[in-house]
Amino acid sequence: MDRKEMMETIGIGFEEDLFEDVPAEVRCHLPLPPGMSERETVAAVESILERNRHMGEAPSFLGAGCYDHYVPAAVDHIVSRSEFYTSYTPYQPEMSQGMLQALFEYQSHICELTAMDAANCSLYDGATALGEAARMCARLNNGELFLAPRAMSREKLSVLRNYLVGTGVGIGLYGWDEDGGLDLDDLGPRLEGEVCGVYAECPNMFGVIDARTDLLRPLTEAPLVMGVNPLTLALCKPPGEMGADIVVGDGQCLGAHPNFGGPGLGIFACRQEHVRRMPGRVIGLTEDSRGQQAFCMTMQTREQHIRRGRATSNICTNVALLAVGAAVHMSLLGRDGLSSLARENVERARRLMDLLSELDNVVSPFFGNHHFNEFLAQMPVRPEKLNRVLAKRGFQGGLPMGPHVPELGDCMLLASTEMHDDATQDAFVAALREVL
Amino acid sequence: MDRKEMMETIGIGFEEDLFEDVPAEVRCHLPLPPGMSERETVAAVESILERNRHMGEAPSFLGAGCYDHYVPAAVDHIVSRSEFYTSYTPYQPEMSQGMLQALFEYQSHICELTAMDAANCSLYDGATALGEAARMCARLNNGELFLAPRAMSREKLSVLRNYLVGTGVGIGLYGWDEDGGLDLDDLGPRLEGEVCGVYAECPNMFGVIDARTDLLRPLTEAPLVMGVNPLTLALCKPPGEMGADIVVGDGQCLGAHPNFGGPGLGIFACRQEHVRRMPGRVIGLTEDSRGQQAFCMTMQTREQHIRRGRATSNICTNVALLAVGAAVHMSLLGRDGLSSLARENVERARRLMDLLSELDNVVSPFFGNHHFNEFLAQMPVRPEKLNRVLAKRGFQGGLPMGPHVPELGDCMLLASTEMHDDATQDAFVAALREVL
Amino acid sequence: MIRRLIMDREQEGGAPDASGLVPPGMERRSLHMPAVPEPELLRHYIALSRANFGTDSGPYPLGSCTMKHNPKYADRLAASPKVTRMHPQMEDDHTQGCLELMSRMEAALCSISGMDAVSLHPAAGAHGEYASMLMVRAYHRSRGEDRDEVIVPDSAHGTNPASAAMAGFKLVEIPSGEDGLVDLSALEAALSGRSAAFMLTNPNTLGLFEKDVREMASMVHDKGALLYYDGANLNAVMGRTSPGAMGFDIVHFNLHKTFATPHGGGGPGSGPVGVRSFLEPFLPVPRVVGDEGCRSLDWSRPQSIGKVGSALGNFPVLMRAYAYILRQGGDGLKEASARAVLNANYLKRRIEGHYEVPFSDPRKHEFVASARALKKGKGVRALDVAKRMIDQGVHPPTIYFPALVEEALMIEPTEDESKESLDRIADVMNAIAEEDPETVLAAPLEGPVGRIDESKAAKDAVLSFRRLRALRDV
Amino acid sequence: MIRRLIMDREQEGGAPDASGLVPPGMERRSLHMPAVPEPELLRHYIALSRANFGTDSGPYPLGSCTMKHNPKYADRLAASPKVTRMHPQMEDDHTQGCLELMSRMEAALCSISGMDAVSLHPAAGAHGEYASMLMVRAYHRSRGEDRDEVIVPDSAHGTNPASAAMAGFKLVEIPSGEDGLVDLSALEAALSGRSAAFMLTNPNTLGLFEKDVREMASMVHDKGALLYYDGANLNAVMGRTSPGAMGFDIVHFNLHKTFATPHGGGGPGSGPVGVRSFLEPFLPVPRVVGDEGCRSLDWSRPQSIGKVGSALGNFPVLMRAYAYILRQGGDGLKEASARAVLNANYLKRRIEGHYEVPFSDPRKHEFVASARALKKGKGVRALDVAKRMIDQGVHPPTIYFPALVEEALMIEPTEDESKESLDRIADVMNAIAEEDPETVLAAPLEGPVGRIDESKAAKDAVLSFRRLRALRDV
Ligand SMILES: Cc1ncc(COP(=O)(O)O)c(C=O)c1O
Ligand SMILES: Cc1ncc(COP(=O)(O)O)c(C=O)c1O
Repeated sequence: MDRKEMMETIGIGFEEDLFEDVPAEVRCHLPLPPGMSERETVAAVESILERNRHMGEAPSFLGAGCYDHYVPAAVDHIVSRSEFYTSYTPYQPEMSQGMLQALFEYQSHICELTAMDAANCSLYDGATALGEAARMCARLNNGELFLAPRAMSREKLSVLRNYLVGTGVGIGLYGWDEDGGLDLDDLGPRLEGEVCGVYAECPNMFGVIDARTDLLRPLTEAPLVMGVNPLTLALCKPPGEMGADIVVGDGQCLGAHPNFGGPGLGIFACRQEHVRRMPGRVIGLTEDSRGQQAFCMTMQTREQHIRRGRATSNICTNVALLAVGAAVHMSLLGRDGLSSLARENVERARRLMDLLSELDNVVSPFFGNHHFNEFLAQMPVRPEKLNRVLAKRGFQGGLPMGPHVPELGDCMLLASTEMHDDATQDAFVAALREVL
Repeated sequence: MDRKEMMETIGIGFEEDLFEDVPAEVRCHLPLPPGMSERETVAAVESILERNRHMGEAPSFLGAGCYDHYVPAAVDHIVSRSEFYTSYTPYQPEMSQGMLQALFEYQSHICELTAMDAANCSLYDGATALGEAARMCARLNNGELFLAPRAMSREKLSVLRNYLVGTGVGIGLYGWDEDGGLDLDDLGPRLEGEVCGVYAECPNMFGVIDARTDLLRPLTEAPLVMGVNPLTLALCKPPGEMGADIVVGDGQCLGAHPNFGGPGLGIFACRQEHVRRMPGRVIGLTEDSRGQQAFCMTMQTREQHIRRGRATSNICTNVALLAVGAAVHMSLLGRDGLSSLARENVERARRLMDLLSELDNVVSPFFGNHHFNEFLAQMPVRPEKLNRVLAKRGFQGGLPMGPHVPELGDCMLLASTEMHDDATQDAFVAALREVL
Repeated sequence: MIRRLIMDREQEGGAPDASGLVPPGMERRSLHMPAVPEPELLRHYIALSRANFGTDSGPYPLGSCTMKHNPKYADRLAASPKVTRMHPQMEDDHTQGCLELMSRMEAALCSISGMDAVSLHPAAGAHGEYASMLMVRAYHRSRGEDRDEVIVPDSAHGTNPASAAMAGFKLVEIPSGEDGLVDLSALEAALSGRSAAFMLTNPNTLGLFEKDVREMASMVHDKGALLYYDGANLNAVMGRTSPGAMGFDIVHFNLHKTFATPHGGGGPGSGPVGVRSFLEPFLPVPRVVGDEGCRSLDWSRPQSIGKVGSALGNFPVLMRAYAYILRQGGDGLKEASARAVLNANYLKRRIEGHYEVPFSDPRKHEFVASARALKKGKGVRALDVAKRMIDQGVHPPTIYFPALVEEALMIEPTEDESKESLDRIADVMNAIAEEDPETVLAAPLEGPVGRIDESKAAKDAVLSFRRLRALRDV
Repeated sequence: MIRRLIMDREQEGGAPDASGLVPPGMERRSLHMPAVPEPELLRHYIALSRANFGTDSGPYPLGSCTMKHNPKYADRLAASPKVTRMHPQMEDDHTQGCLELMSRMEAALCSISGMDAVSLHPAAGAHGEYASMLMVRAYHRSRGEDRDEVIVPDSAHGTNPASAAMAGFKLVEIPSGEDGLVDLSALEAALSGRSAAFMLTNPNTLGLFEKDVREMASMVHDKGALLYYDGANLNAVMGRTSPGAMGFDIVHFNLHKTFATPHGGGGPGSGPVGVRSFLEPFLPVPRVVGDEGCRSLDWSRPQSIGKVGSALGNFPVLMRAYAYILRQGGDGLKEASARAVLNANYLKRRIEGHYEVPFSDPRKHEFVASARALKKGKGVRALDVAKRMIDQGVHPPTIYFPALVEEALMIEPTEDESKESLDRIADVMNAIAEEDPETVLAAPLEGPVGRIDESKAAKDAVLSFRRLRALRDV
């Protein structure tokens, strides 16, 4: 009925007339089955998902950048508010003060955690945040090489390489020491070269809280990029106090579910002097015509929709909703909640390493150092094989290091969080004892 | 900190001072364990619930007033809106227009479905709605007996008895005919007596869409109460066109989950002339001081908070949120969606009765009549025993009739809805074939 | 109205096609029920939700109603198919989770109340009262006594007399004393061999603790009657005293008050009842029996009153309340009560310069202020104060209840309000007391609707679109 | 601001206790992060949500952004632990559900786009563009060619040139013809042996279908370059044509546009890429391989560009989009496109009495109007029109893009708006065109905030409370 009236208004007789500009030679059909009811759709998707075994069904000791933490129900409640999740990027600030303030709060929380002045309101994930940081170093500084730890996941290293493709900057990898911290003897001489930027992680890929990151600043004038786990920062000296120029990390651990790895929450913070070279969207404080404090997206001239080919990044859609979730999470926990959660994670990992160290043929932890919630353990069998055996017993073991750091191919990166109780850890170690 | 300031303002030194009026002889301790974190709480409750086997895990053929229908996600979304579910009864209409309008829409939908003029905004469930209807008959009419079908669940009959306790009215039960419809030969003579009200159901307890309810009105001048399944009304002549004075039923099938039986949604509708004798809260249309149409609770002088001991009912808290859900459900489906859902239910039940009729020793359906989504089948073994065997095979059989209508103790009331696909029905019948 | 009514839309012609599906002649011929596509539907109901105020929106100090925060972990639990897709008549094999939870919940409520047995069946407080009155009746009858009177104080909540009357009892109302408490001599005078029960709320609806409760218990018991506890105000005293310790025989709980379950804009709630062991045989059937892992439902209770509703209780509400009890623990519940009382006394102190608050300190979880002076002085009634509060985004208190305080404003902030929030409530109320009366009388001034004409609604009695259409057509 | 910042609260003294947990000297000494109790927290963030506008709030015809309704069944599915509690590095035994869904989703996107292979990895459209540019580079290198130019029309979305530049390409921008379409001679002139790819959006950002697309494809391919499809506008043509049928080699999809997944106030989105078979070796690793029931992840693709993000894609977004595709089916997707186009053309017709709408009919899913005449006539710019629309509860269109239309208002109503809603948008826009300029220039007048000073924000660059505090302390 409506449709007919609309066609009359437009002045067409058939809907097809609206497609007269699509030439015959490009016409084609859509070879998909007919639609389903809502009920059938839900049943069909559920029957596929049914084949998964999730971490509640098969306890998992995987971490490596994606962690199984408890997500407070309040966080899910807020990010499920229709007004938030059905909105677009807040191009019209007068209609989007809620999202803008929530994102400003996120930026503020990230700045407090990292002790930096400025943060953007998210990038895709921790790996692309590192990529963007490296690209920003290339904007801030000359130099041929971006120095990064060799102890990096193949995923992160590959992303870093891909993000540097257009800059002409290469990657130099430095090693680790016998305690799993960064190897200053290896790094030192490299710093003599034409360095574009230096990247160091704490905790690093081995889960080590690396005190040596605090020694870096005096060693170089190149921009210093620090990679963090934001939860660790509730206990640890922040990068801002260690002289970092840029801080990156993944904030999935702040109130987002693992979700098969994506979306992550790319954290990106920097010093005030660098803000105009930052990638990504930023929310700034300002005023409205009535003199009230208000928020809007700002410094958009850095961005692709204004600066196009000369933008600081191509990013447009980011992961704002996860940033809102992180803001809620941090506001709910606060300093004390966050630090006791962090403590619990350290203690969980410690307990697991202690249990494993009792197994004759396992070296746990492989590195004698402070760990956050994960650590390497050396196994008497190939970790890949071990994981297959454990899967049959209803467990998901840790990450085999081989594909990432081949010389540690007999090691597994095991993570434990507050989601593991003693019984779960004990059962896992018992299963390991049986199969090793 | 705040606490200290507050105590100073009050002028007390210790929190305990606020309890000085609680005499020592009534003091006691609370013998409960200490609290838990949110995460622990969720895990603890989940580990209890884990022991359930729900209808998705063990397909169920139970109905009898509580049905497994698909709940559109939009319904859950709306009733999860914080503004709705964290509010109280809308005592302050200016602050609660949203809830009031939603409830008015619910009342309107119910009136359309039943073809009645007025509905209240919910009672606890279908059984108490019947109880209240019987009590209302006692207000509208003299007479010693409230006539009701003997084919009623023990639950409903017991509630009815309990709700008539204070009125002095007794219950007269009439029988059913060989086709499962109401027995006019039995009912007719009873109508000669001092009848306070008459109750008839369509569909009745046997799932029969009973054409004979349409013959009742000319037979009596006593108030006529009709019990309905609101979903059936999308196909069936409404009580308002059959001369009903009061309509009751349970609206759980309109967008509420089974939830182990409660909350139900007590539907209560009546003719305009009776509105001031109704139980429960009602929302009325009115105007605000600016002349805009608006809503408020109305005719509160019938209610306990004003009329106290002489109120039409003691009900205070009802099930408003389910009424909102039902309004959303009916608005989403509309006439065509609701009637095709109803059709699907008729067809599901038909298919199941046909499949069962192929089993040698099963009489299915037991009554040759039109059924909605449930029907009786006569079994060669005691239904109670059969259900135990079926449970071991991962099925939940139908409702054994014995406890409700002893002479049908070899029958089972089996329900099927759109949630059963062919494969589920087939598997159930195959399991039956094996065990019978 | 906020948005045009859904019913007020056009619908394409046609009737449901029922042929062959229902007996001939029983086909539905027409049904006015327009379908709304999901995008529009969502906008409509979300807009309605936005025109509604809940505890998640702001302060909601509605006395007697205990509008606590509804914690969100409970929503997560309630969404599980292990809750939603359970049928009450399933085989015990399938329902061990539900039965276990109910059994533990009964035990927890026994601990909290000091009672010996609990039934979770009643769907709300008033429903619990009614179940209890049926038990009172059955109990006396079982002893061959036909007691037909129930005594209630004039400060009782309306459901108390309504429930007793519904169960066929004659009401004997006793006036409160000067101090707002039960007048023992009035009680004495009311008690007789016809007395079936005395219904008491403690702390009472004025927020005052009935300190003579043990004495009243003796008086009532001496006369062979039962003492009934309206548990709506239990939030005041957890961990300090209990109905059991006070000498009550029957108690109802309001899980949607004391135990933080949502009130849903009117319900569903849950109103379990607890009794001393001598009354256990009368509790509704079926009862959850058996040990962990092999629980079942027992119907064979010959003295039981039977059923008060079709279900075994509002399970998701029970589950939410149980989760809340676990989360708080004994200490947490005690602390919740302490903080609720602190908040009420603080707020009382903050407003008593501007409003009379009759009766003496301390209060428990709520208090009743009076706008009597305002009314006398400037013609501003409790109702007007309430409407003006709406403009400030604070939900008004309960008004005109209990009736023994003139122009009553019954205020219950609960333990969840921060000092900042309490100060805001106080500032708002105090400012209104000082405001010019014209403004207050015209309130609400902000917001989408002005003051609503409740008497027109009652006069017109338009309760459905169907009725509205009929009137339009005239 | 809508509510005081959380950070702007006091916090009790003290530092996190990190002793023994981190290496000596690495302990955190202070952290300003006030904890907010859940009741207050909820009120705070719910109040913020209420100060935000989404498609569930009202019409959101934001051109290029395709603000479709986000169906709620997808939320239900996404809440399952079978989604939320999956780790990307689990053994295949545990992840068959995820892998199966991804495999089916790849197949569905192949069907829709007419491409031979799809990677679901990219996290958004721009990310898909970047992955594609890396593949373009890798492809040419694999053939020993070092092509360094990418051609984009001036009407292209900003991410196109940005992505190409980020991948190290030189940009060659070609102006649009008089008719708003690619000028074939300009393209011819731009193409050379250095051309790596031509990036095209079809329908383009003016909502016009590039009818010469097949000819462009030949021209591009003749020069050995690749033709890239920006799929942001795919919602216009599903079931009528496909990038494959049009001759494209690479395409990115925006699942958060065409496939109804929520945009989340900025993201997460999802930007899968599809390619013809000769480009498949270059797709990101790992690839989902194997048959139903024994799917796994394959990393051994020597020519692959590697990874563009750490994940295998934004799984919940993929899952939502897959559910949407199932629900709609082929016919439903075609109908969605048809209705989107009908809606755009209707709305265009309804406003063109008040706004110029350059270029010829028909439009596809969106169109670009101009406020040029208004600006000349009364000094009312596109920006002012937008701000005044806010007062009427309609989200403004995209403004000042594409740049080749002066004072551009880029309008995309999507298929979800009813005629009633389109009429409302039109009425609002038309009324603004007739309104007195002072009112329009002063807008927004209603609502909690007035017009916001964006240049002050840029000047001050206060991006955190920390910075604000530092400035306050000065
Ligand atoms: C003191 C008191 N008793 C009883 C009730 C009745 O409880 P319900 O509303 O759950 O039926 C209430 C409810 O407001 C109450 O405040
Ligand atoms: C035409 C066009 N291309 C590309 C993009 C970039 O997509 P995304 O925001 O998903 O990165 C957009 C987004 O607005 C767009 O409209």
